[in-house]
Amino acid sequence: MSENIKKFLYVNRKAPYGTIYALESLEVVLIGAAFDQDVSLAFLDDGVFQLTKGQDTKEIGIKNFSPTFRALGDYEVTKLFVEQESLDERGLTADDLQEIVWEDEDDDYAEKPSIRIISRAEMADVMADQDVVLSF
Amino acid sequence: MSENIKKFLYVNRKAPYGTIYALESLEVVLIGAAFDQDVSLAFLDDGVFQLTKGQDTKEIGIKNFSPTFRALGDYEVTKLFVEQESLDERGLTADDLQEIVWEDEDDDYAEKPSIRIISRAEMADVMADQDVVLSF
Amino acid sequence: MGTLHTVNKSPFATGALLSCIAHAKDGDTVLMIEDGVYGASTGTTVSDALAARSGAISLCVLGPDFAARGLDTARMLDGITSVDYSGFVELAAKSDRTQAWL
Amino acid sequence: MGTLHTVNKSPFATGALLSCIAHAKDGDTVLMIEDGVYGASTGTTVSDALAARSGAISLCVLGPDFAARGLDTARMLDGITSVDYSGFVELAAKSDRTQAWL
Amino acid sequence: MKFGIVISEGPYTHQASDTAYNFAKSALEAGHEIPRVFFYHDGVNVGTRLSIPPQDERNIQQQWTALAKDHDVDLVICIAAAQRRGLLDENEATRQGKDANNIAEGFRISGLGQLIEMGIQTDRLMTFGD
Amino acid sequence: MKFGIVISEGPYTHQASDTAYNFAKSALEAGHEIPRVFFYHDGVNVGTRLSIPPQDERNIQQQWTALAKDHDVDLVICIAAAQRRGLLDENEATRQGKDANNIAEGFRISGLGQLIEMGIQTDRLMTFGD
Repeated sequence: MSENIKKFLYVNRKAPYGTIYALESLEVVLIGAAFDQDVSLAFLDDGVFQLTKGQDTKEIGIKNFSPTFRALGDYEVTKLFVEQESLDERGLTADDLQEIVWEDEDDDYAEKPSIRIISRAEMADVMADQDVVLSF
Repeated sequence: MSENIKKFLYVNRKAPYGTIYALESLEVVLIGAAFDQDVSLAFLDDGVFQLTKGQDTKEIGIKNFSPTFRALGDYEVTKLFVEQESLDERGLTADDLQEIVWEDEDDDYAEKPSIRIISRAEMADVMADQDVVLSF
Repeated sequence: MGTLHTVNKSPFATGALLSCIAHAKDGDTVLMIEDGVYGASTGTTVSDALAARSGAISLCVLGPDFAARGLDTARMLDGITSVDYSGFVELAAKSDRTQAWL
Repeated sequence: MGTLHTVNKSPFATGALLSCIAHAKDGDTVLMIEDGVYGASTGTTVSDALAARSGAISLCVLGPDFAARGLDTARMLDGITSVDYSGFVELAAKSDRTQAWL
Repeated sequence: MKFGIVISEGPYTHQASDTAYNFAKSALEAGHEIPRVFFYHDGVNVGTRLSIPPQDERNIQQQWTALAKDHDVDLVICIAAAQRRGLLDENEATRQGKDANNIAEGFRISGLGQLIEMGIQTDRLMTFGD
Repeated sequence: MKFGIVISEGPYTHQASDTAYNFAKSALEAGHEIPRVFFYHDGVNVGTRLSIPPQDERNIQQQWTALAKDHDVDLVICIAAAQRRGLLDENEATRQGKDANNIAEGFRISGLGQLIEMGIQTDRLMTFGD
């Protein structure tokens, strides 16, 4: 069985709303969750902007899809790697991001954070540890 | 009559072939020439790559449209402003660009160069001297 | 009233904003729209470059785009004016010309 | 054989090439394609950054794209290998995975 | 004041057509005129009637069709850009031997001269693109 | 070796579909297999049969249709992306009450699961986009 499980990495390097890539990336992640692969998401460069909290798109007339990230835990998508250097360059800290959690059923359904802030070097390691890399 | 003549500037900041903007910008210039306005073209940032000589697109399967720049003189489009700093940053010199000339009918049809290499500050002056700026 | 320049790209993704402020004349207005609004925050790799031109050129941000991206108004660079779509129209109307930095 | 990274944007327009070489591991291959080939020349604002990683990572350029853009082979950075589409296929086949820096 | 608007990117993929729409609406509310909107490059794809966005998203084509109807805006799709990208009206489809067309109500297909003319006849030209 | 290919940008506007085509042709000539090409984002627009490029330019849709026919490549257009952008087959058009469709021969519309499946079943995934 495990031979059929591949490591999938979704790489997000673009900001939301200005272009549709962030939204359509998330749509792939949601569909892909049904395939029981080993899924990770990477947020680096402008991709880190996808996770900011307090997004309010009412006045631009485009649907706010950022709440969907908080539902990823229900789809067993629990590894969201965010690059520290990308945050730094953009004047952001971890506190500027949404809180995203998942319930660990092996640990009495304890809520655990999905966002893991890692260094650029660690991001390179995550990328080098995949079978399939999908870029958006 | 001259009241109806506007200064049009076509701003080219993108490289050719990777995207279609350079080609479709040129198509506007050719059609626009029929309107007898005061036309200038600006090439800055990656737009300077549009004018390189020796483009050979055979293997990528896309039509080489760079010869069309040499026909602009026939359409009385004779002012092609190219930014020196943009060339420098890209390791280019004026020698890397096509020779583009126009015939000055007021000067016994003498061939004169259409490309005018100017500084960034001069480019800012050219931009500030227009009625209509079309960006590609 | 000079030129109204619009920039719709993140300054961390493309060079459009930096090229724009390098070409804008004193007295011009630069309006950051869409992903361009990411340029309006303090503490980023481009905020010094922007601050250096602030005053000489009038820096504005499209508020609806800023809000959409969850950015913190408290951390907007000093001297940047936030406008809504009506304000965008007014800026365009009172300028001599507009130039989009695509 | 590591990862084959592809970069299709001009390094003077977007940060993709610099981000790619900052994330590529030693032994990986970076192939510049489409407008990415502009990164392969000497004497530019990015050539030092590329030269610094050359050797540790294998730098390649898609020859058909380089020729299309009228670039001068004589001024290609030292250590860059030019491949055609067949060579591109071979690079992908012998790598462990591919990653596109869009 | 008369504003001319150029839209250079397709709907949903880029925010350009949304920003242009919000700008146009505000300009008209403020009493300005928008005689024409010119769709170029991938912007021509705004004018397809075959688009079916998710029900909880805006329908960009319908927004423009309604705005044009209410305020008599001339929505012009560039013919050369449209042909490359497969955006046709009935005449073009017939002329080119295609068995279908996809242009939406309120849009028309015409030449690039309409863009230059718009630049000449309006007071300000706004470009929304990528 | 099996290659899966993702095309994320539309024809003519971006070089992505051209580079993907040249890659695919070379891979097939070298004896590799390309079981599927998945068209996502604006890439879905490659699959319209209404495109009319200038006569001295390549016809990108026809290139793919021919390649698929000669080498049995499955050309899959993402349904969600296609609906937003107005790319429909006959079934979708009927189901959605649209009076026309524009899909080209050799392409089919299906779900995003086909992309994941391609990632699982091929040895290398190539993405061509913007």
